[in-house]
Amino acid sequence: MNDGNKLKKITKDLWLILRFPLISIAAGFFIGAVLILIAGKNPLIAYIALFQGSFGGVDKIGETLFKMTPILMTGLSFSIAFRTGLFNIGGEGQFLAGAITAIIAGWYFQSLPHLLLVIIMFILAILAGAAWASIAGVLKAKMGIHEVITTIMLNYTALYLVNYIVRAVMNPQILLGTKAEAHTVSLPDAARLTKLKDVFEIFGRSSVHTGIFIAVGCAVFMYILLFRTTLGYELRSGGLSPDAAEYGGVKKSRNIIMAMGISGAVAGLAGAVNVMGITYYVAQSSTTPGYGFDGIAVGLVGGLHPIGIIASSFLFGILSNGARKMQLEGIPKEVIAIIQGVIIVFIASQYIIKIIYKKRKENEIKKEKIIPEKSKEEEVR
Amino acid sequence: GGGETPATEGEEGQAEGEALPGEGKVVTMITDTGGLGDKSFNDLAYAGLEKASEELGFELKILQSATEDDYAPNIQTALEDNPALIVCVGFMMEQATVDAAAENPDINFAIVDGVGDMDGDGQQDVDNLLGLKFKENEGSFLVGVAAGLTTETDKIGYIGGMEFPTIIVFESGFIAGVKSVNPDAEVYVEYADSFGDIAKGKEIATAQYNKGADVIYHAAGGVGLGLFQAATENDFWAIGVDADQALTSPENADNILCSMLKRVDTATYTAARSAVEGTFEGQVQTFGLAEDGIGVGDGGENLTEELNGEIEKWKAAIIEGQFTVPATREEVEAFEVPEI
Amino acid sequence: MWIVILPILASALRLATPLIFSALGGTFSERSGVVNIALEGIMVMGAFFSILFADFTGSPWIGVMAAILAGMLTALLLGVVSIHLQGNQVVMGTAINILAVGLTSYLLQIIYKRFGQTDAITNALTNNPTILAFLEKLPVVGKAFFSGLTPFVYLAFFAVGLSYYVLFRTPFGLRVRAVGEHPKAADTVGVNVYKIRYICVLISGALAGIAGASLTVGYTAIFREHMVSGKGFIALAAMVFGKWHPVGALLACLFFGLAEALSIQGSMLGIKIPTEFMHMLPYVATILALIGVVGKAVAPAADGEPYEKGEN
Amino acid sequence: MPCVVEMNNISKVFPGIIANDKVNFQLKKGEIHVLLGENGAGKTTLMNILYGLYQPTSGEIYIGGKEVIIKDPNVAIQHGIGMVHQHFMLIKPFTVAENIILGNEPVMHNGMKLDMKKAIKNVENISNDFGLKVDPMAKIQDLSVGIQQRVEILKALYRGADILILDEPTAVLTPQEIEELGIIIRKLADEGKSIILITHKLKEVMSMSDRVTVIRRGKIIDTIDTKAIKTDDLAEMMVGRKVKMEVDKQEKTPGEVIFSVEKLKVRDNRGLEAVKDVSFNVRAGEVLAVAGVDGNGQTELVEAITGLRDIESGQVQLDGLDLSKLSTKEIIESGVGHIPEDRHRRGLVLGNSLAENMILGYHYTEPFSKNGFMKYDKIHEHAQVLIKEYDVRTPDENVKAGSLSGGNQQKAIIAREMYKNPRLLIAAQPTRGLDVGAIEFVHKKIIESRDNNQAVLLVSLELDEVMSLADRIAVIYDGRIVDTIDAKKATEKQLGILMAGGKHKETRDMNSEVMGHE
Ligand SMILES: Nc1ncnc2c1ncn2[C@@H]1O[C@H](COP(=O)(O)OP(=O)(O)OP(=O)(O)O)[C@@H](O)[C@H]1O
Ligand SMILES: Nc1ncnc2c1ncn2[C@@H]1O[C@H](COP(=O)(O)OP(=O)(O)OP(=O)(O)O)[C@@H](O)[C@H]1O
Ligand SMILES: [Mg+2]
Ligand SMILES: [Mg+2]
Repeated sequence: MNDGNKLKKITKDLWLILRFPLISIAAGFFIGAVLILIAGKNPLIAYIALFQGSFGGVDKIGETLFKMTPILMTGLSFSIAFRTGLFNIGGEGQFLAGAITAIIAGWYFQSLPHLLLVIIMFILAILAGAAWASIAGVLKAKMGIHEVITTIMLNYTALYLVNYIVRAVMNPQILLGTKAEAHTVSLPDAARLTKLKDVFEIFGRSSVHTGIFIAVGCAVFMYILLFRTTLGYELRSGGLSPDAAEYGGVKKSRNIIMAMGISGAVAGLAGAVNVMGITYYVAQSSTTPGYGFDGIAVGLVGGLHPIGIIASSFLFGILSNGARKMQLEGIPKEVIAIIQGVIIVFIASQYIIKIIYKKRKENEIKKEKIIPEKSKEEEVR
Repeated sequence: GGGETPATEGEEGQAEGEALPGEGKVVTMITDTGGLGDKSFNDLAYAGLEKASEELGFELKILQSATEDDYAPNIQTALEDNPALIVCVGFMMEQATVDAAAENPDINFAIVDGVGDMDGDGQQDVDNLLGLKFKENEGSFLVGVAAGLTTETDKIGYIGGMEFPTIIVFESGFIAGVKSVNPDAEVYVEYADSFGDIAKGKEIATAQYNKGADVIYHAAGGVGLGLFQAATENDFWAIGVDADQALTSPENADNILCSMLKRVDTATYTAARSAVEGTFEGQVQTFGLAEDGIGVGDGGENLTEELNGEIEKWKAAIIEGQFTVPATREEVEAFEVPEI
Repeated sequence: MWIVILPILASALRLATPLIFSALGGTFSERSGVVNIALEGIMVMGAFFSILFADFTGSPWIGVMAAILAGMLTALLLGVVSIHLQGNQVVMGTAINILAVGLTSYLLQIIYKRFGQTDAITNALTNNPTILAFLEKLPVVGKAFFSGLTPFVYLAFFAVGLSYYVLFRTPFGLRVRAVGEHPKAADTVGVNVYKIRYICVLISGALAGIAGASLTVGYTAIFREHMVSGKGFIALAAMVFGKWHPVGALLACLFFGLAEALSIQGSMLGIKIPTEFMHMLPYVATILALIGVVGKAVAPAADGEPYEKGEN
Repeated sequence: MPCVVEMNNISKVFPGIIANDKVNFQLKKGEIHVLLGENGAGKTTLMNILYGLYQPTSGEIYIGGKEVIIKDPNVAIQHGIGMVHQHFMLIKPFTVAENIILGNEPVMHNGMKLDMKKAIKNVENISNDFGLKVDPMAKIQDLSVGIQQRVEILKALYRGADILILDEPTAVLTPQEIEELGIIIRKLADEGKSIILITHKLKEVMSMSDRVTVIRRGKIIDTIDTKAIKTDDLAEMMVGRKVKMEVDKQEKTPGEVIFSVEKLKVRDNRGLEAVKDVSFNVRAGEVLAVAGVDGNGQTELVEAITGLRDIESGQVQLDGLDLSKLSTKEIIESGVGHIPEDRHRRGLVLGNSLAENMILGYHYTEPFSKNGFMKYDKIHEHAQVLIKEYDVRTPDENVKAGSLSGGNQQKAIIAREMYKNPRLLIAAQPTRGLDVGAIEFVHKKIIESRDNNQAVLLVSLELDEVMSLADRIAVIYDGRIVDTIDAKKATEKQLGILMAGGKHKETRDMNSEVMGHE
C-alpha cells in the first residue's frame, strides 16, 4: 500500500470513528444557536466567545484541561463499574469521601514533605472512595440489593456526613481555635498540587494543575486494567455475561466488589485531586458536587472507553469553560447545558445513522449477489 | 436582570451628551454557587451594581459560578477585561478573592459578606480588597423583638438554611431579640440543610406551626418560600430576610410581618461608584444598623405603630452601643437582657 | 400522643406524594422494558410547566394538564430514541435530566425575565377537595391529620390502585408485562411491542409530570430551580425497592416519606442529635430496610433492552 | 390435494448472507411436511417469513390460492398460521393460561378487565379437544420443556391455526415425548390441519412426515415423498456429501475409578431438593452417560459438580481430591472440563471476541496471562490453532462469539475444553440443536477424549447419542439414579421406560408425572 492510500485509509477510519460524535456536536450547536437567537443574542458572537474561552491560547486550553480533570476521572469511575454490569450512580458520594479524606490526611500528616504527603493523601482518598463504594458493592454481592438504590442513598449520606465533619470536626474553629467557618481548615502548601502556570508561564492565568496528569493516568490505568489485565478480562466478561463468567471460574461476588471498589477508588481520587488542586478545603454544601453525575454523561458519551472518555471529558470541558466567556457576552449559561443535553441525545440515537448504513450495505449485497457463507465452508470440506 | 429587588431606581437622570465617569470601564460581578435568583445577596449585589451602571455608564458583566471550583477560574476570566472592579459575592468566595487580589495588586476587588482575613490575624490580608461585612445579628435582633412581642402562643420558629457560622449569626441575633422582650417565649430552631428545597421549608414551617409557633423567621433562601406558603395557608406570621420580602413575594405580603433587611445593594453601589470615580480604598466596611446597611423592612405594612416604636427604641440602643448583639450561640448563652 | 403522631403522618404523606407518582411512572416504563433514568428531568418539566400555565391561565388544573403534557412530551423524546432508534436508554435518560434543568432555567429567563424562580400562584391545590371537606371535621384526626392533606395525596393513592389494576387486571397490563419480559414472544403473538412501549413511556411521562405538578401547583405554589433536586432519583430507588410493583412502590415511598418527616420534625420531638444526622435518616433507613427486610429485587427481564422488530 | 401455502421465489438477504435464495415451497392441506437442512440452511428464516416476522427481499406468498403480504404476525395469525418457535416464545413468570391468551385475551366490562376465568376455561377446552394436557395455572418457569412445548402448540391452536409451523420441536424432547408429539401432530393433520415440521433428525423425518423438502445453503434441493426415499440419501441431500451415521467406537477396557459422586444432595433455585442422594463413579477411559428427561436434576447435578451451585450434602471426588468445597476455579484447576448445556448463557461470553472466549476458564494461566496481564498475542495464536484444528467456521478469531452459528459456537466450546486435556470431561447436551455434520464431529471428539484415558460424564436425553457413545448408562429420574446399565445391553425401550419414571411403570405414566403440580 502506498502512502497516499494509507493516508486515505486513516482519514476514512478517523471519519468512521468520529462521524457520530461530530454530527451530534453539530446538532447540539445548531439547537443552541436557535436558543441564543430567541434570547435576542448573536449565536456567532456567542460561539466565538465559547471557542476563545476554550482555545484562545495555551492558558485557555489550560482552563479547559482544568475543567476536564474531575469529570474525566468520574467518567472513568462510572464506566469501569458499568462495564462490569453495575450502575454506579454513587460517584457523588465517593467523590466526597475522597475529598474529605484528603483534607483529614492533609491536616494530620501536614509535617511530611510534599511528595510523600501527596502520595499518602492520594492513597487514603482512594481507600475512602473504594470503601464507600464497597458498601454498595458488598450489599449487592452478598445480599443482592440493587446498587442503584444503595448508591443513591449513599450519596446523600456522604453529603450529610461530610457536612457534619466540616462543621464539627475539621473546622478551623476546632482545629485552630479561630472563628467558626463554613469550611474545613485549608490544606497546607505541601499538600497542594502544583499549578502548571507556576512552572510554565505559558499557562497564564489558568487553573490547570498537575491533577490533569493524574486524570490522564487514570485513563491509561483503566485501559490497561480493562483490556490488558486478567482482572479486566474477568470484569468485562462478568459485565457482558455473569453466568458465563461464573462458569469460567470468575466469582460473581468478587467481581462486583472489585468493580465497585475500583470505581469508587477512582472517584475518591477525583475528589482528592479536586480539593488538592483547586479548592484546598471542603465546604458545607446543600448539594453534592455534581461531578459524579457529570461522570455518567461523560462516560456514556465516551462510549465507556478510556480514549472516548478523554475525548468526551475534553468536550464537556470546552463547553463548561467556554460558557464563562459566553456569560460575559450576556448569553444564558443554560444554553450550554442544553447544548450538552442535545449532544448526548444525538449520541444516544446514533442508531439513525447506523440504520442508514445498514440499509446501504444490504442494497450493496443485493446488487452484487454475494455468495452465501456456506459455499466457503464447502471448500474447507 | 436581577428581579424586583428594592434597589431604588436611578432618579437622577443623566443629561444628554454628558460623558459619564464610567464610560468604557468594566465592572464584573461573580456570584457564588447560589447564583442569580437567590433572592438574597447575589440578587441584591447585582441590583446595586445595575443601578450604579445605569448612573455611571460602566459596562456591568456577570459570571455565575456553578461549583466551588469555578470561583478562581471565574475571577481569572474576569481579570482579562482589566476591570475597574471585581465584585465577588458570598463568604464562600473569600479565599479565592484574597488569592486573586494578592496576585493582581492593580485591580480593585470587593468581597460581599467577607473581610478578606484568611490568616485570622484580624487584619485584611491585601490592600486592594474592599470587604463588605454586615451585622445581620443586629437586624435579626430587631425582627426578634417584633416576633417576641407579636407571638400569642409564646412559641416562635426559626428556619436556617444550613448550619453555617454566617447563618448562625441570624439565629443568635434573633433569639437574643426575642428573649429581650419576651423571656417566656420558646424558639424552635431548625435547619433545612438546603437553600432551595421549598417543600422542605414548608414542612418545617408547618411542623413548627403545629407545635404552636405563630411567628417564624427564616434565613434559608428559597426554603423560606415554603415558609411563606405555609404562613399564608395557615395564617400565621412569617418574617423575611435580606430583601423586603413582602415586596418580592407580594402574594404572601399579608402574612409577612416584616423583613430583616441587608442592604447589599447599597454596599455594592457605593463600592462600584468609588472604583469608577477613583476613590476606591481597600478596607473593611461594616454595615450595621448605624450605617443603615441593616434594617427592618415592612413592605406589607403589617407592623403596628407600637411595634415600630419598640423596634426603633432597641435600634437606637444598639446604635448608641448600649449593648452588643450576640452573633454566636456562645454569646447568646452569655447574653443578659439589657435595661433600656 | 396522636396529636404528635398524626401531623407527622400527614407530613409523611405529603412528602411521599411526588415520589409515589414518579415511582409509578417508572414502574410503567420499566415494566414495558424501558429504563427510565429520566424521571428526575420529567419531574422538573412538570414542576415548571404546571406553574407556568397555572400562572398564565389562572387555573391550577390547567397547570396540572400542562404538567402532564410536558411530561409526556419529554417522555416521548425518551421513547423515540430508546424505542424506535434503539438508542441507549440510560444515555437518553441522562440527557433528558441535563436538558430539563437547562431548558426550564432558560425558559424562566426568557419568559419571566428573571433568574431562579417563577411568580407564585395564589390558588395552589393545597386544600382538601371540597367533597372530602367533611374529613377535616372528624374529631382529633380531622384537624391533626386530614386538614394537612392535599388533593394530590388522595390522587396518589388512587393512582396506585389504578396502576395496579391496569398492570395486573387488564389485557393491556398483561401485554405490558409480556413486552417487558420477553418482547419477541409478545411480538410473535401479534402484540405490537413498540406501541405498548410508547404507551407506557407516555404514561410514565404523564405520571412523572404530575409528580412535578404535585410538588409545585399542589404544594409550594411556586417553581424554583433545583427544587426537585434528586427526588426523581429517590423515586427511581423506590421503584426498585418496591420491586417494580405499584403497591411496592407506594410502600417504599411511604417509608421514605415517613423517615423524611421524622428527620424534619426530629428536633421538635426532642431528639437531640446533630442536624446532619437527622437529615441522613431517610437515606440510611432505606439502606437498613433493604438489608433487614427486603430480598432480591429482580427487574423485568427485558428492562433496558432495545427491541429490534423482526429482523433479529 | 390443494396447496394451502405456496411460497414462490422467496429470497431473503441479510447483511453478508443470502439466507433464502429463490425458494419455492408448497404445503398441501392435511399433510405433515418436513423442512430438512443443516444448521444455518435457512429453515427458520423461511418460516419466519411465512409467519410475518421477516419480510422477504423478494418473492410472493399465496395462502389458499390468494396472494398475501404478511407484514407481521397478526396477519399470519389472521390467515390461520401458527408457529412454535425454535427458541420458545414463552414468558417464564407468566402462567400457562396467560401465555396462551396473550395478544388475544378474553375480556369483560367492555374490555376493561381480563377475564381470567374464561381464559382458563378456554385453555382447558382446547387442551381437552386436542388431548394436550396442561395445567393452565402453572407458571412456565416450573414446567418441563416438553410441557412448555405443548403450551406453544396450544398457543397456536388457540388462535385457530390451520397451518402449524413447528421449528425444531424435538430437539429438547425425550423419545417418549417425541413419539407423543408424533401422535399429536398426526392427529392434528387428520383433523385437516397442515403442518410444517423443521428438524435435522432423519429418523423423525422418516417416521413423522408425508413429504420432505431439503434445503441447503438457502436453496431448495428437492421436495420428495417420504416413502420414496432412504435415510442415507436424505443425509446426503442435506449436507451435500456422504455422512457416517454410526460412531466409530473401539472396544476398550476402562481403567481405575477416578471420579466419584457419593450421596449428593443439591437444591434447585426454588430451594427444592433436585438431586437426591445421587451416587455414581466414572473410570478413566470410560464414558458414563447420565440419561434423563430434562428437569430431573441433571442441570443441578452438573452445576454442583462444577462448583456453580452449592452442595447440600455428599461428596464429589476427582483423583482422590474432594471437590465439594472447592470453587469453580479450583475445580477447573483440578482437571475438570465442562461443555455446558446452555452455551449462550454459560458457555460463552457472547459479547467478547472468539479469541477471548477460547481461553475462558484458564484465562489466568500461563501463557495467556502472566503476572496479572493478558498476553494477547498468545491468546490469538491459541485461538487460531484451535479454530483450525476444530474447524470452527468463522471469518477470524476477532469476531464476537455471539455472531457464530450455534454449531460453531459449540465447536469453539469443545475446542476450549478439550485443550485443557481434562481428567474429567463433562459434556451436557453437547449436540443439542446441531446438524448431523456437527454432531458427527462432536461425537468423534468425545470418543477421542475417552480413548485418551479421560473420564467422560455425558449428560444427554438423546437416546441415540447415549447408546452410541456411552460405556455405561445411568438413568436419572426425579433427582435419583434409578438404574445403571451396561450400554451394550441397553435397549431403547428399556431406557425410555426408565427415563419415564422407574422400572415397573408404563411409559404413559410420564404424563401424569409432568402434569403433577397443582
Ligand atoms: N437476523 C439475522 N441477521 C443476519 N443473518 C441472519 C439472521 N437470521 C439468520 N441469519 C443467517 O441466515 C442464515 C440462515 O439462518 P436460519 O436461522 O434460517 O438457519 P436454520 O436453517 O434455521 O438453522 P438451524 O438449524 O441452526 O436453526 C444463517 O447463516 C444465519 O447466520
Ligand atoms: N443479527 C444477526 N446477525 C448475524 N447473525 C445472526 C443474527 N441473528 C441471528 N444470527 C444468526 O442466525 C443463526 C440462526 O439463528 P438461530 O437463533 O436459529 O440459532 P441456531 O443456529 O439455531 O443456534 P442455536 O442452536 O444455538 O439456537 C445463528 O447462526 C445466529 O448466530
Ligand atoms: Mg490578615
Ligand atoms: Mg433455525
